[in-house]
Amino acid sequence: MEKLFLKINGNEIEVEPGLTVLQVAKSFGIDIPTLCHHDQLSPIGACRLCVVETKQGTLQPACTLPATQGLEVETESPRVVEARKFILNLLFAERNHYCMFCEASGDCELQNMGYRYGIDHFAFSPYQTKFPTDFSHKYILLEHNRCILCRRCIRACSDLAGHYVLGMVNRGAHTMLSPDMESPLKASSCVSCGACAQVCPTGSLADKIGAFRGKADEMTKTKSVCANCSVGCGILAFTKANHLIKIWGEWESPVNHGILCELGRFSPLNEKRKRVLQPIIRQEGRREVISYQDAIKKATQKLKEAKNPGGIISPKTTNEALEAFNILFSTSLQSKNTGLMESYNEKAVKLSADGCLEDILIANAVVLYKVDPSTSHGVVASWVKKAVTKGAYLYIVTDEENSLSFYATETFKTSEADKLVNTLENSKKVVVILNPQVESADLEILKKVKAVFLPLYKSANSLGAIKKGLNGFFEKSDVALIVASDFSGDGNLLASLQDVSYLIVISNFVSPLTERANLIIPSATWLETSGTFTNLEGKTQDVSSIMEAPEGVKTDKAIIEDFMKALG
Amino acid sequence: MKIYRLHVLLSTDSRSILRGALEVETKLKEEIIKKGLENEVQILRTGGWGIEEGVQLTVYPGGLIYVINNVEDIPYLVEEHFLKGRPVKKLMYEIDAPAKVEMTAPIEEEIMKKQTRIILRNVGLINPEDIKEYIAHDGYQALAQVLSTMTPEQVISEIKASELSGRGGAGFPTGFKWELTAKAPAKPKYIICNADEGEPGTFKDRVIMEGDPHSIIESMAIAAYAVGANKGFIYVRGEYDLSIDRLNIAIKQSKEIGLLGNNILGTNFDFDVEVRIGAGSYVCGEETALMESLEGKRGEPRSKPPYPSTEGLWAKPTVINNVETLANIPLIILKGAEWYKGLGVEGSRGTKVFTLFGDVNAKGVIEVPFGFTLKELIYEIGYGIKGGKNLKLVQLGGSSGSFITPEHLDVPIDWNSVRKIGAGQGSGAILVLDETRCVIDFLKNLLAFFNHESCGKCVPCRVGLPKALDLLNRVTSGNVEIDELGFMEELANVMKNTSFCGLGQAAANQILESLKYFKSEFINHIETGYCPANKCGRL
Amino acid sequence: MAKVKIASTWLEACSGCHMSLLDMDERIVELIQAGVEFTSTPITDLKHPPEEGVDIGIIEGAIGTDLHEEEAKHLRKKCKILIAIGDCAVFGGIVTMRNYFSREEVLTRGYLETESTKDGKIPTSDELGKLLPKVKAVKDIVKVDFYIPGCPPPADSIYTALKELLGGRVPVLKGDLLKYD
Amino acid sequence: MGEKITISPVTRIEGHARVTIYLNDNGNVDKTFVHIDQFRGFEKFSEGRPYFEMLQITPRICGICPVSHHLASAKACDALIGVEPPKPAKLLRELIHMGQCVQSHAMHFFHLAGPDLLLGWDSNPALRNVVGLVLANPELALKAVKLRKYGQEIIAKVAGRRIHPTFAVPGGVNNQLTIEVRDSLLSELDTMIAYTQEGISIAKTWIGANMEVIEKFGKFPSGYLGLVNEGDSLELYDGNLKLTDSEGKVWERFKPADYLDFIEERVEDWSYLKFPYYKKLGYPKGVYRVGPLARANNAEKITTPLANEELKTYKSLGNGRPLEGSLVYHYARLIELLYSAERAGQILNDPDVLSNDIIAMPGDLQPHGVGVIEAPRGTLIHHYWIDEDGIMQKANLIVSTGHNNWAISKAVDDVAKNFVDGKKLKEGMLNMVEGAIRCYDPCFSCSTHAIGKMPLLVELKAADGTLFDSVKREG
Repeated sequence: MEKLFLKINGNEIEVEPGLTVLQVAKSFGIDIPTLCHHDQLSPIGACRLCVVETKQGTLQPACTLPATQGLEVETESPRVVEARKFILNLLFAERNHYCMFCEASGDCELQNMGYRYGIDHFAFSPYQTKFPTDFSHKYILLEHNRCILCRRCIRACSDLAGHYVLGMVNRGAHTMLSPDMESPLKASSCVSCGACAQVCPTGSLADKIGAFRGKADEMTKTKSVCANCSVGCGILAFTKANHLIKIWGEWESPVNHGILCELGRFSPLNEKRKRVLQPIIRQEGRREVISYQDAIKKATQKLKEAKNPGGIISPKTTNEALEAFNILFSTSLQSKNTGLMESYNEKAVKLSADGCLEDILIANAVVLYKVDPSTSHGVVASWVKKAVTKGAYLYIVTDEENSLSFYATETFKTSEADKLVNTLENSKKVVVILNPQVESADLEILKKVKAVFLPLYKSANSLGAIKKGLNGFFEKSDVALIVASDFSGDGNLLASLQDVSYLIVISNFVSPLTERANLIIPSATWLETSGTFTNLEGKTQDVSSIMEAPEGVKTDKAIIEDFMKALG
Repeated sequence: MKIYRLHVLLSTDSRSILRGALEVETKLKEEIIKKGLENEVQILRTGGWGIEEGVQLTVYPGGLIYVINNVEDIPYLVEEHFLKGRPVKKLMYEIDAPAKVEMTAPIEEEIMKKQTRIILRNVGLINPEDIKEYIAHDGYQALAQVLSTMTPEQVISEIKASELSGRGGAGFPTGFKWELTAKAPAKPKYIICNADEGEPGTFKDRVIMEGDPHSIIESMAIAAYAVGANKGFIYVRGEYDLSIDRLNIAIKQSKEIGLLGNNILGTNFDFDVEVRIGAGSYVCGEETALMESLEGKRGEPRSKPPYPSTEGLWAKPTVINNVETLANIPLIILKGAEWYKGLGVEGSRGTKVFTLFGDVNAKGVIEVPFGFTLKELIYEIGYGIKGGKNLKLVQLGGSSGSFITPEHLDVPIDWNSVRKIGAGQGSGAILVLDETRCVIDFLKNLLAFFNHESCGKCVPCRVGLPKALDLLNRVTSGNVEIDELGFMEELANVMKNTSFCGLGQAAANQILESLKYFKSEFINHIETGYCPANKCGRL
Repeated sequence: MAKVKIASTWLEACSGCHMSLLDMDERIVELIQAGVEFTSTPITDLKHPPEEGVDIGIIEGAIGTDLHEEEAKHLRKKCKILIAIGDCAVFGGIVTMRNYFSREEVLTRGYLETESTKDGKIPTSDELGKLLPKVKAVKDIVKVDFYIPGCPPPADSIYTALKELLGGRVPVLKGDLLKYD
Repeated sequence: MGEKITISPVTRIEGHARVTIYLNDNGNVDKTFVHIDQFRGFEKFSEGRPYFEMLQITPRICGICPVSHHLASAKACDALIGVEPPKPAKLLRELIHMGQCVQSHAMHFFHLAGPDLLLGWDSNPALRNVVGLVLANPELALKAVKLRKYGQEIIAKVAGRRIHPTFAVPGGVNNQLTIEVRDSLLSELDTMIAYTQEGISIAKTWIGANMEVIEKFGKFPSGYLGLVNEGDSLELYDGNLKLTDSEGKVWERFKPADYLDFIEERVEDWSYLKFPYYKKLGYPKGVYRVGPLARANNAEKITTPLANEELKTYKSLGNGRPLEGSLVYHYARLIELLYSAERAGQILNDPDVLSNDIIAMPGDLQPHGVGVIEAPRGTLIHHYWIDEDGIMQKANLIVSTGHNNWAISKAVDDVAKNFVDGKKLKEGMLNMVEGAIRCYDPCFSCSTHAIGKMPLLVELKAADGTLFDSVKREG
């Protein structure tokens, strides 16, 4: 391609074609201010703050102005600066910007622009009109008084996350951001993915839980991977004083490109379960706190004495902990009696060869096979919606209600699942998203479909565990060790432990499982752990410890290693 | 084809309807049947002449205009004129000119005497709901000629040679526009007729659509052939019920006889047209906003480039032409570019339809070749200022247009001459204001209109307009300092320089021009606390 | 250096800006040594600016009553440079939130409806300032020469502004000196 | 009808305040009014806001004790979300409250009221101010500045900034204390306590020398309201309310949340500030005072040793009865200043203060919540009602100065009658009237001083209110 030569602020520069002036400037380290623009979103040229002056003397928005041959622009000429100041004055005068009690103060892009351009007072009269405040949503505050109508949220909600909840109603000065055409946020089709709040430049869409907990630059930011399902979304966690304040989607992540779901973004902030903080032993019906060393000693002694030592591990722990667990049993305890807290159909696991989440976005047809990703794998649901919006067909096989039914081209009862084969006969690029716990009969049908298969494993490291040969509970055991992470232990698990006479549980939280345990050892949560997870696509990603574990609480891996040391 | 002895054009624009046009129609029909004239007198619904009184009836032949203020006058009118052939003087429209002009002469002689009707050639003459009448007036001849004897390239070069320019306001050469789309590689391509005539006071497109809908369809088909499109949309302003009805009737009739659809006139050219109804947003007259709206999105303008020629509707190459522009096409094809170039002046070929309104004696839609001066338009065709008052200001080109002060009355109205005085003719609206008008009151109304129509996308327009209105309200409530006029100018300049689309820029222009030509009037208001025109109430 | 006389007042405000002025701590002494004479201010003040006027007038607070209006106009007359200090003076600040309601609604809540009020009534004595229908910024009443926004402005901003003015320069508040919250 | 003397402005109490003194025909004081001349409507305009913003909105009521509003609001919001903050959070909140009390009390005694006491009521008004104090006792003045600064520094270092900090949040606070900050604050503490003790000895000397003035200067019986902790120990952050009568007998003990059962407010036409009283006795029988005097009268002991010793001295002055003189407020205030500094030390030395267990997870939203704290000037009550989403429906605020409104008027009336002679009007007399207000430290500027002559407007009014003549002395 032909190179373009242009001049920015008098400096001749050479660029590839196809870029905007804003992009070119940025790549040369020239900071052109923007408000409606966001790097992840398509430019719309609405706020006009990024205007630059051309050689011809016109003011053009840099975000939408293509860099063309011979273009000459000034990015901070006196005219540009005056226009920007005036536009800022208009923005400050439009709604009610009371920084002194705004959650976003300090992190607000509008405020920063005011500072940058030295706005020391507002050219217009004081505020007179109150705009609505929608406080109905569990996590997100929608404060119209602070909205600058930049539409970042709308673009994030629609273009990035595929939900199409937010839009504009009315026009001109009466334009209002509105969920589902004037519904309160709570009653709208909002799925609480929070992308809107992440891109909002002001305090208009703010996260309620993190409100007034501090400014972004006072917080520690850690990149990690979400552990709430097997998608493995990249996250950026904000912590302060070892408290989790907010979670953002990591824009750079190849898995989720910055999009999260309610589980990933908000549930960790709302953790109310009671932590296990000290090792506890139950003897003669009494519970006693014991030292960690004593707990290890007691546990290993029991395991050593066992006839048939068994182990079950959580699919939410790291590959490194799984590895250590396998060695503990195979080497130190010479036992093959190990299992996983989840069980999958091995055939379903094998069905998926090299499917990846990106395939959904380019699919012509998507099948949801006995699975509803909305509540469990939100980003997958997001991707499905995006695919459908782009024109893909969606087929759902289910006997229950599916939250994506609205988007479906056709819904089949499970008894008519075989109809899929004919329906998809002529489709190219088919993605089948399935529940990996399906029956073998289902797999017989699916085998006939030419498609990419994506089994939605439940947990962050389910696939990692399966790959290490762990799947399903063990058969029988007298002394069992359960590395539970935050699993509480469902009825099936508890039932399978009936024969266990001595149960050792390594757990994050107090649960029915710890109630059943003879010995409890506290463990660090995934937020306090470093290592790797293998997501449903088979990508192995780094997990970083976001917070410090409470004093004396160790990670699964460290505890298991202490077991091994004790066993020699 | 049925031949009527008398054609009665009944004004059924919204204002006429409010004044009882439908009652008049019912009564007329009743009386005509009573007198047994139903096979002799045809009643046609049309728009009005812009006369701000009564319900207007234009009777052909003769072109006499009656103004009906009372339904009770109908029996007498039918009896006297329709039956006995004696025009009823007391019901005739009188122009309130210094020398009272009685419209007793045929309309061609009085109102049409200086006009040249190319675009409006069929308006008022044919029954717009009957394709046969259009065909009888050489309709679809041009399409037939194009399809049978011309290549698309030839069509484009003919249009280019005619120097036809867009009548929507910008005056972009139509042939060039077509050529860009024809050359764009992407497919499919689209033709859009912009019939979202939202300019207050302007109704020339409506007159065309109501009076000659087939001319639009024929032109679109020609354009489609020229650029390689097979689908067209007419985006009509929602309030134009009658236009929509008549366009739909016309489309249906054209399809029935194979002038639309597949293999038109036996060739392998396929073309179909659909009418789409706008929701009454001024900004949707802007071509990219119109396309957003057609796509089912919020009607807000897009950034340009890319231009519609290469990335228009659904990001496909699109020709978008105004109603009036399109109406020229068949005659250019039939009579040739050279003939067409004989009309108008250098740089502005052909005729232009103007809507003349405001404080002028004869208001309405007029068509003249380019090059008439405003003086001629106002004082000769418009019979001068009402009540013999002096002219204060002409707003040329509609709400978004420019101010023309009396010293520029001799400037000919053509693209170049108008541009030289820093103005534009826009949609061809000519609003005449006499000396008793208050420019601030006028500006306030204009800005209120823009404020209502702003789409809300960009900051300068969305926020600037209400703030400018606030300032103006403070001027008229005597609560402003003179130095705030400088601030108003600053505000207008920012709006003009940074608004996303023409709406905000045009609104800012109105402020700047008001301040440029009439600053003393502002100062007068502020200093004396008194509106010289007594329009602003007690300050 | 010639003496620079300063008068300050507060109108509809919380006094936080004057507290921030005091938060200059020892630097107040420095300013006094540099030629500042505080006349009617909360730290060493007259009740009204001296008859002959002052060089710098400082107003904290918005215009909420007729008395505030009078006082702002009076100080404007008496000073050469008028500084609006703090968000309330600069743009109306938090107190303009009462503009969302009518004056009567606000008074009714305050004096008739509050849960602890018994047999309330709205005070109307002539001795009290009358609430304006809407709270205004100082610039809406009188010309303001310089603004120090913030709620309250940092002591450093006030110090810098005064020091620059003393040196005959027009202060430019940038970086950490310009704050809105 | 006699003359009217207007002292305007007395500068302001959360805005303007002015005093009008009506003289009878003999030139003696007939009656006085203190007009509190500002109303901003926080109770109304906070409606519709999310509850958690109240912690930032309400401090803007007062820039002198913003921390008190911030914390009262935080406590009300704790109640709204149905949680009790963890101990470290409470310690940190109390710590900044102690900083607030140190700075506010120090400023009041040394900068504002001090000149009256140290330089004399009718000393040269041109020097009867902090500058005069600097001239008279530069060493003391510098200590005063440092003491105030220390209080502000506690707030700034713990909560981020001096005025209107964002620190407390519903359920706790938003940051933990670092060892560095703790140590830096502790390093100066002993010096500050010493400065405070110096102030106390000055006050005591002054009291000893001015017993006669104290007796005539706004000394009257009233009830007393304030928070107390276990064993009726002095408490500024938490605890329960104790309301006693003029003899020190307990009228009521109640939980802050139940204040509406015990307190009512009355509106007088001539003031924007309401007049609270003990509900069961009605107005004016049930009037009471708050603030340092009330708290010292209500307290049986203080949990810090030096202040407790001082309280014993205080108690001995009244022979077991509550002290009533308005001027005694100054002494009580300094005892509290000492307590605040000592208490700050106790908190800083508590190992839990460094913990990061600083916020509790919210529970279910409650329909309403009350937060009560002892602001430097007295009991401060915030009461919020929210809807199911957490949007403010109503707010009721009774600010400290409000409780003392009646007492201020009474003190002014007393002082005017005892010290103002309409026939031989002297500036110093009017200064004493203002001094009566200053005892209650109702707000910053009420307690400030004028350099130069007191501006004075004497108006001669006819019975119908028309003005016959006026004499004006501009300062």
